[in-house]
Order: sequence, then C-alpha cells, then structure tokens
Amino acid sequence: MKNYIIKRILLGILVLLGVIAITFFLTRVIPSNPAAQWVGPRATQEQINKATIELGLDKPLYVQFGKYLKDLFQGNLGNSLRTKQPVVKELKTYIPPTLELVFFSTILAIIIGIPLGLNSARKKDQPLDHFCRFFSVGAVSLPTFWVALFLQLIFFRWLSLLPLGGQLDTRIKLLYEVPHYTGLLLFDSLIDGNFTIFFDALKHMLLPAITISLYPIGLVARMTRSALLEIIGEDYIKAARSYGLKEKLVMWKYALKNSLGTTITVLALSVGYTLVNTFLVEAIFSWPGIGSYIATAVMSLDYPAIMGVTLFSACAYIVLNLIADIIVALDPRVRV
Amino acid sequence: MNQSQLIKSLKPKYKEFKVSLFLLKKNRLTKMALYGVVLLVLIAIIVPILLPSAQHIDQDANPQQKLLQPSLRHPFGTDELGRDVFKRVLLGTRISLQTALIAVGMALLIGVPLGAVAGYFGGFLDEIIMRFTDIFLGFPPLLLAIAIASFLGPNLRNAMLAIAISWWPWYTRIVRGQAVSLKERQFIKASKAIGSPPRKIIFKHIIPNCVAPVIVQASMDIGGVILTIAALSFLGLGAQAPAPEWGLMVSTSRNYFLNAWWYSVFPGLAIFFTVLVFNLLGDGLREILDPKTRKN
Amino acid sequence: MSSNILEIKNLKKYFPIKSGFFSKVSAYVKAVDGVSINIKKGEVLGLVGESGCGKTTLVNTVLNLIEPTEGEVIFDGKEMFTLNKKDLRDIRKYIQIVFQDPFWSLNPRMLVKDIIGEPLDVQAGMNSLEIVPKVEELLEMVGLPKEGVYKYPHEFSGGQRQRIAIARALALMPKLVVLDEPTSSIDVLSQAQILDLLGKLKEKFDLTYILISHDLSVVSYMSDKIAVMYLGKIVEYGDSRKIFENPKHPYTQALFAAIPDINTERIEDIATLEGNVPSAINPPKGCRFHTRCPKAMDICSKDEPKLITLSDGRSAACHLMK
Amino acid sequence: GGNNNGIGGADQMDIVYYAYNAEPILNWDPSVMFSNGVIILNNVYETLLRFDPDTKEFEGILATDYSQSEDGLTWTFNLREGVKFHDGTDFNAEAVKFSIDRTIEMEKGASYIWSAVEKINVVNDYTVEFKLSYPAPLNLIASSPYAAFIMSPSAVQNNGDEWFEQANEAGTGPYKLESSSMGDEVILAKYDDYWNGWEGEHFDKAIVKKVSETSSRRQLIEKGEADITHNLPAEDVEALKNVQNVEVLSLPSFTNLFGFFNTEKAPLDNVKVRKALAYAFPYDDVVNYAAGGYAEQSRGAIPKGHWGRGDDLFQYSKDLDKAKSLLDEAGINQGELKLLLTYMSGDEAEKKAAELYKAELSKIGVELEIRAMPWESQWEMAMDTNAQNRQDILMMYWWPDTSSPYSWLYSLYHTEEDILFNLAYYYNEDFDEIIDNAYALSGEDLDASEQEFIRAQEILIKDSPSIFMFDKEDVWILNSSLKGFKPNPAYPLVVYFYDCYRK
Amino acid sequence: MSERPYLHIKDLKINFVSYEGEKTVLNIDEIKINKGEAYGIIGESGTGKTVLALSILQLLEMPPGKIVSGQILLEGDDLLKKTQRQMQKEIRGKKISMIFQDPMSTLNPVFTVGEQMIKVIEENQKLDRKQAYKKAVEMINTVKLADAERVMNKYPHELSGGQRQRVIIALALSCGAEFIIADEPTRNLDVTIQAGILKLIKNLQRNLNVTVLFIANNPGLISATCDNAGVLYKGEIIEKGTTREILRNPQHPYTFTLLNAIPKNKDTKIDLSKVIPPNDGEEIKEGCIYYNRCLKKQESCKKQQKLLNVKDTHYVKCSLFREGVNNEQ
Ligand SMILES: Nc1ncnc2c1ncn2[C@@H]1O[C@H](COP(=O)(O)OP(=O)(O)OP(=O)(O)O)[C@@H](O)[C@H]1O
Ligand SMILES: Nc1ncnc2c1ncn2[C@@H]1O[C@H](COP(=O)(O)OP(=O)(O)OP(=O)(O)O)[C@@H](O)[C@H]1O
Ligand SMILES: [Mg+2]
Ligand SMILES: [Mg+2]
Repeated sequence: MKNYIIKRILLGILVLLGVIAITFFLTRVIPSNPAAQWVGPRATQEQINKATIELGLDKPLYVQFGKYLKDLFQGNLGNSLRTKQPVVKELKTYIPPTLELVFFSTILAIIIGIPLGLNSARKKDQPLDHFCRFFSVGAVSLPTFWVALFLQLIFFRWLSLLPLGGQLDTRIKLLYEVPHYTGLLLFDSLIDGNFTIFFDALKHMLLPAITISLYPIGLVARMTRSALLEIIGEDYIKAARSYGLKEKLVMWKYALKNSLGTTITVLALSVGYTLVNTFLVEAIFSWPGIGSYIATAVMSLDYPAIMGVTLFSACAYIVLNLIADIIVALDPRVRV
Repeated sequence: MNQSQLIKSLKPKYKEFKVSLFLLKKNRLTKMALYGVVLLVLIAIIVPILLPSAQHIDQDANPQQKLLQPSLRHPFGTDELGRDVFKRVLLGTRISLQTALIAVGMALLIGVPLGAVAGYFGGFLDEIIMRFTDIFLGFPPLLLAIAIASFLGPNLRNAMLAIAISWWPWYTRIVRGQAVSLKERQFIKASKAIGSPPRKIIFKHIIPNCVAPVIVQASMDIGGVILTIAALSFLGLGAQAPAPEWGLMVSTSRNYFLNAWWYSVFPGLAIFFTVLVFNLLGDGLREILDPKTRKN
Repeated sequence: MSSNILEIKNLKKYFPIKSGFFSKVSAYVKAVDGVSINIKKGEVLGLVGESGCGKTTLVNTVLNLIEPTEGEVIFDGKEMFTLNKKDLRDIRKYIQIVFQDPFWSLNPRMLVKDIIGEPLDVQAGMNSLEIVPKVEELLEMVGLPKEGVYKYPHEFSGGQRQRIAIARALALMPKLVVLDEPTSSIDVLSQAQILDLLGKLKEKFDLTYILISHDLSVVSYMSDKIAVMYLGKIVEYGDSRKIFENPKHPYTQALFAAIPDINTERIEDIATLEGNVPSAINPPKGCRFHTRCPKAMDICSKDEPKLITLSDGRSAACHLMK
Repeated sequence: GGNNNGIGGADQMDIVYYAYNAEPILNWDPSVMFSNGVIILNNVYETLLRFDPDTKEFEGILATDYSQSEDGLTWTFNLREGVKFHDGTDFNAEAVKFSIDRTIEMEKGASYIWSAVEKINVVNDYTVEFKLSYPAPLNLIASSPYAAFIMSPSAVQNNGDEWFEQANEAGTGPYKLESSSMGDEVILAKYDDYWNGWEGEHFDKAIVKKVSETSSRRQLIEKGEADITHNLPAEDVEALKNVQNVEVLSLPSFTNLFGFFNTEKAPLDNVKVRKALAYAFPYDDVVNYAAGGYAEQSRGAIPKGHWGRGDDLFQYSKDLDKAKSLLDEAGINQGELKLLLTYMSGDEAEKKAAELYKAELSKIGVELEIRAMPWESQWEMAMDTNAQNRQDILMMYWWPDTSSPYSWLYSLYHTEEDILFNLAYYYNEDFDEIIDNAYALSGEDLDASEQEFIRAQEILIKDSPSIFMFDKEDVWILNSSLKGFKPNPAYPLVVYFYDCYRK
Repeated sequence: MSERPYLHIKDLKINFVSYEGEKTVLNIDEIKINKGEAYGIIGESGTGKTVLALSILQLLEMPPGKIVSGQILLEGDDLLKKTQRQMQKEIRGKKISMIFQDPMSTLNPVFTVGEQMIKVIEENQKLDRKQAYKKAVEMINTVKLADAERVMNKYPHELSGGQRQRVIIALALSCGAEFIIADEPTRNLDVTIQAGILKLIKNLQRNLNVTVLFIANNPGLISATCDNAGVLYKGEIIEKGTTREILRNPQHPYTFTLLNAIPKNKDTKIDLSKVIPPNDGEEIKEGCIYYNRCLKKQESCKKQQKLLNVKDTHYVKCSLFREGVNNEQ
C-alpha cells in the first residue's frame, strides 16, 4: 500500500512535469511576440529588441525550457506581460478568492448532488427519478456564463436581493478592517468574529457559487445515481434486505458507502470543473480570482499569466486526483 | 458476398436493432431526446438549403432594425445589427453540430486506436501511452482547450483542434480499460490460439467490442463539446463574428442583455436544448447499450 | 514412446508478484511447478484438481499462450518453446482449445460465420465465399443447423454455443484438442450430448484430448488417463479406471469421497477435507498436501515425495507409497 | 467636506465611486505608465501644466508660468512654491529635473515625447530651464497625460525603482493611494497637505474599480452604487437617459478610429482600389450604430475638437456604385477580391463596424474576413516583414500622447524605417517634410502650424492610405448627485476627483 | 396431510417483461414445506430457482418482474399481500433469510464481517452492540469457523470462498430466522469445500430445527441433504415427493432423462437415445412444457397438465403417468 502511494505520487510528479512541458511548448507556438508585449504599445523597435534579450527569447527553445524549469523550482513563474508583476505574486492574491468559491461550490455540489442521485436511484423510473435525472442532466447542459447573466438579472435587478458582483461591499471594505490571514474571506472574518463581513461576503458569494456549482451538482447526482443503481443490483444489497435491515440503513449506509469510491473520484473531477468554470463566470461577477485573471490574460495574450493559471489549476487538479486516489486506495472500506 | 448472403447477414442486425428500439420505447426521456437530436440534425441540414438568403448571411446587417422585440416577423427578435436572431439561431445549429462532430471524430480517431493498442499489448507500450494520456488528463477539463485555443489563435478551426487534443485521452482510457478486460476474455485467447496476428485481434475483436461504451461516451461528449465550443467562443477563443455561433452570440449579447433579453435568451436556450438532448441521449444509450440491461 | 503426441517435461510456470516501487518481483505464484506428462496419440487425458491448482495455467503454457518459466514441451516431435513466430503459428493449427464459458469464448459481436471462419481466414487464408460452405459443413458436423451461419452467439443456448466453439476448434483439423472445463457451465442434458459429440469426433478424426474438469464423473466418463493436480503438482497419474476404482493418493481419495451423488443417502457418507487449499505463493514444505492430509506423517512435512511409478503402472507422489 | 467617519455613517461618507471597464492601473511607475493608469496617476501626481483643448490654454499646475526663447530652443518654467510631495518632502526645481531626467533615461513608456530636450537646468529652487535640440512645443509636452509627472526624488532614491511596481506613489496630487488590490480596485484618500487646500466641497475618498461587464456597470449606476462610469453600449445610454438619478454627458474625445490599408500588397497598392474600399465603408451606419451615434465621421486624421482638424477637408461617403466602378477601373472582377480585416478583440464598436463593412463589401462582391485579435497579435502581424503575411485592413484607434496633430500624422503616416505605427506603410517625402515643419512651428505659431497640418491631410485624403472612420465621443454616465465633473479630452477618461463633490 | 404446512406456495405465476413481450418464468402449482424439514428444489440453470427464492422474500425486481397470480403463505399469512415495509419489519431476517448463490458477491465489500453481522443482529434481535458482538462470535463458531474474533475484523475480500460462504450462512442464521432459503450455496465452491457446507446446512436443520429450502442444480446435492424435493423445469414443478422417491423412482420423463444424463464412468455409456430429444421442431403453446424435448410425447401431452399423485407424497405433472406409459421405464 505504501508502495502504491509512493508510486502514485511519483506518477503525479511525472504528470506534472508533462503538464509543464506542454504548457511551455504551447506558449512557444503563439504568433505574437512577447517582447513587444512586454514593452507595451507604442514602443520602439529598439525597446523591443532590448526586451527580447532581457526575456531570453533569443536563446534556443531547450535553453529557455531549462531556464523556465529552474525558475519554476525557485517559485518564479516569470512576470506578467501586461502588468509586469511577478505572476506568482499575482496568483497569490487571485487564488484565495477562487479557492473560496470552488470550495463553496463543491460543498453545494455534495449536499445537493448526492441526495439527488440517491433519491433518483431509489425511485428508479418513477416520476421522482425522472425529475432528478432531468434536473441533473439539465444542470450539466446549461451554459454557465449564460446562467450567470440571468441570475444577476433576477437577484440583483429584479429582486434586489443579492449583490451584482465583487467579493465584498465597497463601503464595508472602507469601514472595517478586512482581515487577511488566509485570504479566504469567509474563513478570515470568522476568525475575527466579524459577522458583518462574513455575511456580506456570503451574500456576494451566493450567485457565483450557485452558478458554478450547477455543473458539479449534475455530475455528482448522475454519477451517484448510476453508481448506486449498479450497487443496488448487487447481491449484497439484496442480501442485506433479506436480513431484514431497514431500507434507510441499506440505502444511506450500505449502498452509499459502497459508492463512496466513485463519489470521491467524481468529486475530484467536479472540482476540476468548478475550477475551470470560474474562468467563465468570475469576470461576469467581478470576482477577483484567477478566473477573471485568466480571462483578461487570454484577451491580451499574456502568456506567462495564462501559463501560471494553467499550471496552478493543473497542479491543484493533479493533487486533488492524487488525494482522491490515495483515499480510495487507503481505506479498505472504500476499495472494492 | 452475394445479395442473399448480405440480406441474411443483416437480419440479426435487424434483431439487435429491434431490441434497442424496444428499450428506447420504454425509456421515454431518451425517446424524446432522440427526437430532439433528429430535429436538430434536420435543422442543421435543411435550413441552410431552404433559406435562400443563407448564402448572403453576411449582408443581413440592417442596423435600422436593431434590437427589435420578438414579433411575428422576427420570432426571436433582432440583434444589435438588425439581423434576425431566429434565423441566426437556426443557422448556428449546423455550426455547432458540425464542429462538435468533427472534434469528437478527431478525438476518437486518436484515442480509440491508442487505447486498444495500449490495452492489448500492455507492458512498456501501455506504460508509455498511458503516462502520456495521464499528462493530458492532468489538466482540468476545458482548461487545456482554453490554453491551446488561446495560443493557436482564435478561430473555430483551432477551437475544434484544441478540443480534439484535450479530449482524446478520455477515449484512450475507456478503450484501454475495455481492451484490458477483453484481453482476458476467452474469445481473444481462442483467437490467439488460432494464431491470429495482433492487428487482426485489435481490429476484429477489441475495437468492435468497445463500440458500445465509446458510442455512449461520444454521444454525451457531443453535448460537452458543444458547450465547450460555446464557452471558448464566449471567451473570444472560438468562432469569429459575424458567424452565427451560439456561444459567440451569447457573448455579444451580454452587452445588450438589459435592453434586449431575447438576444441572450434564445441562443442560450439553443445551447441548452442541444446539449441537453445529447446528454439525455447519451444517458439513455448507456442504459440501452449496457449489456446488463440487454441480456434478457 | 514414439507414439507420444505431446511430451511435457518438468514444466514450470511462476507468476511473478510485483511489489515495491520499481515493481520488484517479491514472490512468485507457483501455478505450475514441475509437471511432466506424456500423452499418446488418440488418448484422452483427464486433468482434475481443485480450483486454482493450476490446470488452466498448465494447458495455457503448453499451448504457449503464456510464457513458460521452465521446462520443455514437445509436440509431434517439435520443441514448442524454441519455435520462431511463423513456425509457432503453423503449429497452432494442430493444437486447439475449447474454453469453459461458452458465452465468453465467442465474440458476441461476430457472426457465427466469422467466428468459425476466423481460423480458416487466418490460417488457411480462405476468402469469405469459400468460408461460408465450409462453416456450414462444420456446423452440421457438430449437430447444428447450417442456418446458424448468419446468427450471433447470443441466439444460441449454452450447449449450442459450446458446439460452435468445438466447431471452431476443429476447423483446422487439429491433432490435439484441449478442453478446459467444456461442460461446466451447461446443464446435464446438454453436457451428455456434448460429451457424446466429443467422443464421436475423436473417433472420426483421430483426435487426442486433454480434458480439464472438476466434475469427476465427466472425467471418469471420458478419460483414458487421469492426472490429479494439487497446488501446481501432479500427485497421482495413471489409468483412469484404476484410479477411480482404487485411488492411492490421500488427496485423490479425499476428492472422490467429497462428491455426493444421487446414491448418497446420508450426509455422513460425504467426507470432508478440513482446511483450505494453501497459497501457491508459499506452498507448504515437504508434501504440499500434508497440511490437510488425514494420514500425514512426520516425514510429510519435511521431504517432498517424488512421483513414483507403482507396480500397476500408475504413479503417485506420496510417502505412503513406498 | 463634512465627513462623518462613524461606523454607522457609511452612507454619509464622502466617497466617489468610478466604475471603470478595465483595470484602473497596471503600472505605478509615473515615468513608465502608458495606459489605463492615467485615470489614477493624474489624481495622484501632477504635471507642470495642464492643457485645455477648448480654450487652447495652458493652466499652470506645478508651474505658475513659463516662457520660451526666440528660437524656441529654451523654455523656462517658474514653479509653484509651498507644494509638498506625499512623502512630506518639498517640491522644487530639483524634483522637476530629477523626474523628467528619470523619465527620459528610463526610455520606457511615452518617454520619447521629451526627445527634443537636450538638457534640464535648475536655475534656482523654483525655476527650471529646458534646453532643446530642435524647436518643439514644450508646453504641450509638459502637459502630456503620460510621462510628464513630477515625483519625489527622495522617495525614488530611498526606495529604488522597483518600489513603484509594488503599488506605491510619491506625487503631489490631491489624492494619495490608500490601497489597491492588484489591478482591480484602487482606493484613493485625500492628501491633507495638498497645496490647493481642501476648502469647499471635496470627496474624502475615491474608489476606482474594474467592472468589466457593461451590464454590471449599467446596473451599478442605475442602483446608485457607482457615481461615474463610461463605455456603455448606446442602447444602455439611451435607456439611462430616462433614469431619474442618472445623468448622461457626451463630448468629443480625441480618439478616432482608422482602418489602415496594407498599401504594400496588391491590389491595395493601387490607389483606386483603396478609394473604392473607402467608398464602400458605411460611414453613417457605423457612426449611428457601431458608435451608437456618439461619434462623427472623421474629416481627415485629426479628430473633431482638436486643433489641426480641417473643417473643409474632403470626406468619403458610402457610394457602392462608385466603389464598384473604381474596382472595375482597377481591373478587379466581382468575387475576386478577398480581404482580411483585423480588429482588437473585445471592442464592440470595432466589431460592429467591421461587421457592417463586411455586409457592404459583400454587396459589391468583395469578401471580407474579419478577425478579432488581441492588440499585440494584431500588431505583430502588421509588423511582419513580408507584406503578404500582413492583414489587408487593420482597425486601430489613435489618441494623442501630446495634444498635437503631429502625434497622429507623425506616428501614423511618417516614413518609418522599422514599422511601428505607420501601419499603412505610407511613404511620402513631401508629406513628411510638411508635418516636420509644422511641428517645429507649433511652439511659436499655433495657427500657422495648424494650416500646415491641414495641408498635409489633404495629401493623405488623396492617397487614401486608410479609411478615416470616425471621431469618437466620450459618453459619461454620472449619478446626478455628482457635481463639478469636467471632462478634459486631452486627458482620456480621467476624472479629476478634486473638482468633484456631491450635492 | 391435514396439518397446515409451514410454507405453502399456491398457484404462483410470475412473468418477466422484455422486448419479446411477457414471458412466464415461474408457474408453480403447489409447494408445501413443513416446519423443520429440508426441502430441495432441483432444476437446470435458468428454470426460475432464484426467482422463486427472491419472490418468497419479495426481493424480486419489479419491473421487469411481475406477479400475475398466486399466494405464498407463511404459516397461513400471505407474503405477497405484504408491503415492502411489512416484509422488512416482520418477515425478512425475522422469519426467513436467504443464502445467496455467489459467496463472492453476497457480502458487502466495504464493511468488516463483524460490522455486518452486528448490524443484522442489532436489527433483528434488538440487542445492544455488546451483546450483538457476543452473539456474532457465537454464530461464527456455530458455522465452524476457527478464530471467530479475528474473522470478525476481516473484510470479505480477505476471506476465502469457503470462509465467506460460512460467514454468509452465519449471517443468515444470526437474524434468528427459522426458515432459510439456500440458493445453490455451493455452486461456486470446490467439491472439498462443498462437502463441508452441505454438512453444515444439514446439521443446522437437524440441530437447530430450522426449515431449509435448498436449491440445487445437481441432483447429487439434495440426495443426502433433503427430505422432500421438487423438480423445477421452465418454472413449473413437474415432479415432487420425498427425495428418495424422486431419485429412485422418477416418474416424469424429464427427471428420468436428467438422472440418466449424468455420466457415471467410462464403461457405462450414456444412452443418448434416452437423453437427446427428437428434433422434429414441433412446438406447442399450451400443454406440457416439456413437450418439445420429451422422448415420449403423445397427443394427450398437448393438453393442460395437472399434478397427479403417484403414491403417498409423490406427485408428477405428466398425463402419461395416468396412461401408464411412464411406468415402463
Ligand atoms: N496471470 C496470472 N497472474 C498471476 N497469477 C495467476 C495468473 N493466472 C493464474 N494465476 C494463479 O495461478 C494459480 C493457478 O490458476 P489456474 O487458473 O491455472 O487454476 P485452475 O486450476 O485452472 O483453476 P479453476 O478450476 O478455477 O479454473 C492460481 O493461484 C491463480 O491465482
Ligand atoms: N431481472 C430479470 N429480467 C428479466 N428476466 C429475468 C431477470 N431475472 C431472471 N430472469 C429470467 O428468469 C428466468 C429464471 O431465472 P433464475 O435466475 O431464477 O434462474 P435460476 O434457476 O436461478 O438459474 P441459475 O441456476 O443459473 O441460477 C431466466 O430465464 C431469466 O432469463
Ligand atoms: Mg481454470
Ligand atoms: Mg439462480
């Protein structure tokens, strides 16, 4: 088992290296000249040439890659072409809000998706199942960005219930010392015991989180349903019933636990989806996370920034999958 | 093969078909999804032929008529340049279906053989292929497509390519899994015992037996790909104006959506409907093609 | 001895168990551990033993479907393991195998024509037009209507499917047919028919069979010789009648006594063997059976008994035999 | 102002909220900043002079007055006394010399505007003298929105150049930086020691925030959450005009839109083809619908309201017949011509203009492919050494770095060895000579200089290296309680928060 | 037999719905099982043995399954009339429990043996956890598994097939059920292990007085274990009686053929003429279900068949019996 974990981790590192290589070489096929971007619009050719050398773009590709790797290990992702700031530094400010959003959405996905899938499986081919299936398939079929627009329309414009965007009300930001320990606002404000900030942050998070969690909700519900259906058909569930165990126990304990392996794996996948969905909706909600960051970077071909976000997301995703795999492998009760 | 042989050899296929049809009938949601898909395909094929002005869609701009409310003349209203949203949504069907089909097709072409080879031969080759796939799977969904599309430059062809590149590993994985379990099946052993070369085993035994899961996955992926294309277009990485691509339309309509809800609603609904229909179909197909359901 | 069609000499197959990060081989499953048997032309060899004792592995190794670890197999005078690929393919024509599960031994997505036709296509290079009449002929030979050519396997019952598998095995006119539990997943009626068919085909084409089964009645019904396997080794080998009448090895005895038949009236008549089959990774020292043997002696846990030929021509590996 | 800094008094606090469509600032270095940052830095830093394009007058900010020698090569500025930088040090002539020298030496951003400056001399604590190598309008240059800021020398010397990049400032402006979260949001707070004092009504704090969605900006202003915004689609502007607490303000900007032809590639090397294409452009539709009516068809290269604009210059108008016959003359048949137009991704007006143009061209059998590209890629393509690889038409806005016609005519049409912004690849020695002379003249005689610039544009119109699409108007959406806001087109999109107050 | 049988199945007819339409998989006239006896059911694969077992416990999936008619009376109480809830509360585990066909898939892989047992005991015997644990250990000892406490802590995949099957039996017993349905409990086990399991079940029936419904596909298995037995063919009981009567004096052509088809040894060839059905392709819709394969079919077989009493408890569902044809065997 230990060996499996070590193997799995080393494999993760290998995949990571591959991911780095792919992102790096991708950036080298871009048709635009990063040096020109670096010096900004209306720059002279001389300035561009100087920047080319400064950025090491005149060296052969493998040298550049070597340097890139070296920098990476020193925690240096280069500087954004647009803002000239170190990408790492920018990521540091943009990642926590996104993480917060992803975390919140994943929780939604779990608390809505799993019961949905379970009830669907329990009442297979009955109206409830049809409804749940339609809902979960519908949830994964909705264009996220479109949903975002309409949620804004409904909850801000029509109902005036929830804020349009941002992470915190500007006025609250001016009035209170906004805590900054982890960068996760909800968490930090709880540490501080500042409930005004907490509830305001929560209010701001609701719309983006709901939007983003739609896909994972559907995904988790669908996967839970199909995993459970498979499990319900197994002899050991029939057997459990034949021993006279309560239906609740059979479903919520026996069957659900058996599907835990699938659920954990799906959750890892669904976090991947939430992560990337933030790219589509953060800008709409003016959410100061890596989603907004990459959306702007894409518009201006800021390749170190794109690469930074890509690498971060891929790392997060790989680690997540790794953890999921290890949990599944470690716990004999989940391993089947 | 002469004609009578051909007819005879088709008969069992017909029976299989009947089984599928029965299961389909039982599954109302899937049946509706199938109608939906047929409808979409018809729209994609017929509308560009029927609409004489489809060739001149470029000339449709008529800004005096901009952002008109839905009416009999313009059932979905008009857009910011006075073009009929209904017509553009209809014409967009072809773009979406076509790109999705091509992208999925490309992904299949890369993914399926690789998976079969990896699974069948195992060992070192398997290791290499699967580590390579792992790397591609190491990206969260959609992210690689975004990265590739943004680096290749924004247009629909590149978006398609980007999607295919980020999608094939899923097929490799599925097919490999199948191949590994098939390899242990006795009919493959029997074929080996006969002395069939690996090429024949892969193409006659392995790939045909992967068809069901691959079809299920592919039909669901078409939905996913359409959504991805729309997302890429939304980010400005897909289709280029004035192409009537749904994602692009939603993206553009963002600027008008407080004044002209219809401009956002209908292309968005079109995406939703199409993706939904393909997802439902895939879901249903999974049940229908599942050997467990099929056995009896 | 010249009439031996197959000679197996000290054949071993160890499956490595990999563990550790660099997939170091930490142990071996000794699935087949030094088996030597000769089979005469036209003979039926029955191979019996509990599940996991290595029967399938033995035949798969003989057929070179999996790599042997050690040993020699001489088929029709040719050393199988030293053959090159082409010669191996050629020789495969002469050895065929019929598997246990008639559903999974036939590709569910292929027509019967293609299933039975596959060897004809691969080995004889026949085209589709030549194949169909040949397949029809083969189907009739195994007692199936020739209309079956254009059907899928799932349209047949278990017994019929097994006939199709037999037809495929016979398509190339082999000399040796390995039957790996050919009837264990079909009902007794079909089984009777299949056994009968196998007998007839054997006469007609002068075949040699290796028959694996854990159903002793089937083995006793079909076989001329019997080999009893326990944990990768042959513990008793010899003439079928003699062994059934008077099993010598304690394992053979226990095996035979454990099987209830319709004449068993009292449950006490069924003998039970205590304990489970030990692991093939770490087989017990000495006699492998001594952990379960009702007649175990001290020596059994120390020395491994050799397979010795007894006076009546059969052989057994037991210290009691001395 | 009557500020009320209690916790309960959030609503009474004097805050002005500017919802901006992009990051309000990306580069905090006042010598380098050459983009969005104007809107922040012009509140934090100050320049010697400020130009009022309406009156063509120069208002003294950090300089009280200035003079110029006969030959136009020496400019002397008298500086304001009693000004303190935000770090507490005093503003003086040394600081001016230090700042401008630093900008020139760094050679970044818009530093080239100072290229005429040979030497800066500190005459005394409050007098500074600029020696030029050729005559140039230094008053215009010194009032430039970029690269003309005066910063605290001690702050730079103590902290180093990188200090700025970590979002710091050392200006003299009325507001100082309170906090900034990367590029997204900047909060400014009043600088108590501002030289002009805080008499009268002013805001205590100013928030500039990136709100990239137009719909969000509109909703924010409608709900009264934001005070100022701009860059809304015309439809939204129309709708907002009827909203009670919202005020709409439109006025000419100095930004205009061009469509440069690739004159080095056949058949666009043929002036007839270029003219035909200029005649096919739907000027009225573009003005009315792409720019939402907040624009005017360009007359030459200089935008309306800016000096050097020729009010009598010839304007092309949409005339498809003429376009067709010109194409016929050039020997181009129906359906033969396929062109590629690139525009900057994300710009709605450019996109709509391109689409409208495409529709018109399609009617005369010219197929136009339009492609949205990030500006850098678009530019990169235009700079390709092989003319065949470049786009045929490139859309680009231009606005002045100093308020002179030369900023347009030199940058866009002057012969260049390496292509930079002459994206029509236009070479005309006569033209070059006229504008060079006109520029030198502008320091002395603005009117004479203007006439020369107009003459140069006549040549451009004849040669038609580009389509002069439209002169853009800036449309400001304000909360009607916001008073005192006076936009100055020479300082694009800058809101001088000091001038504003709430009523 | 005036006494009320413990389990009484009457006219049970169960259909399955598939693409070919409805198909009857079970059509049982009558089965009576007395308290404390071991009753055997033999039949080929796919004749409906498992369906019968599941329908007693109402665990049959419906759809595709469908109960057309009939009664399953447990001590006079019709199980088919009970709701799932009632079944769970009153019957399953309390009165009846089941040993499934495949020991590999009957245990829940994610819980230890102990956890599963304790839960079942807690549920059915209303004991607290500690008592339940003790009881579980006791049960494991009952099924002759050595080292009960260690077995309790193991996950199913850590046990061998024989051990698992014993655990499953222990589970079925630990409910405290007085009636156990054993659905081919040794099908996937080795003969040497099978022997042990057979003995175990027999001993339970004898010593603990549990009633056993023993399902097997091999007549050899029931001969020593069951008192009475029925032969199931295509969902119908075609012959029933004491085990001895059925095995020694089979009356139905099918039973007869079945027993004849078992190979004995090399010297006693199977008489194929007594096994292989006539290939005349004649099919009938009504009447005897064995008609197509029957070696002795006659006109009268095309009529609806009834169970006929041969002697004492021995019944056969073959019209030929009355006509005396069968007796010539
Ligand atoms: N590919 C393999 N890798 C590792 N171990 C194997 C492999 N194939 C078989 N074994 C092991 O070898 C031993 C013998 O297996 P084999 O299949 O030959 O048994 P068998 O006698 O045919 O059993 P059965 O009656 O169940 O078919 C078993 O312990 C099995 O687990
Ligand atoms: N879920 C189901 N759907 C449709 N048909 C079914 C289903 N389960 C069982 N059947 C059908 O019911 C019949 C009886 O099946 P059953 O499982 O009871 O057979 P069995 O006698 O237990 O066989 P085996 O010895 O193989 O276990 C079979 O023909 C089978 O095809
Ligand atoms: Mg085997
Ligand atoms: Mg069964």
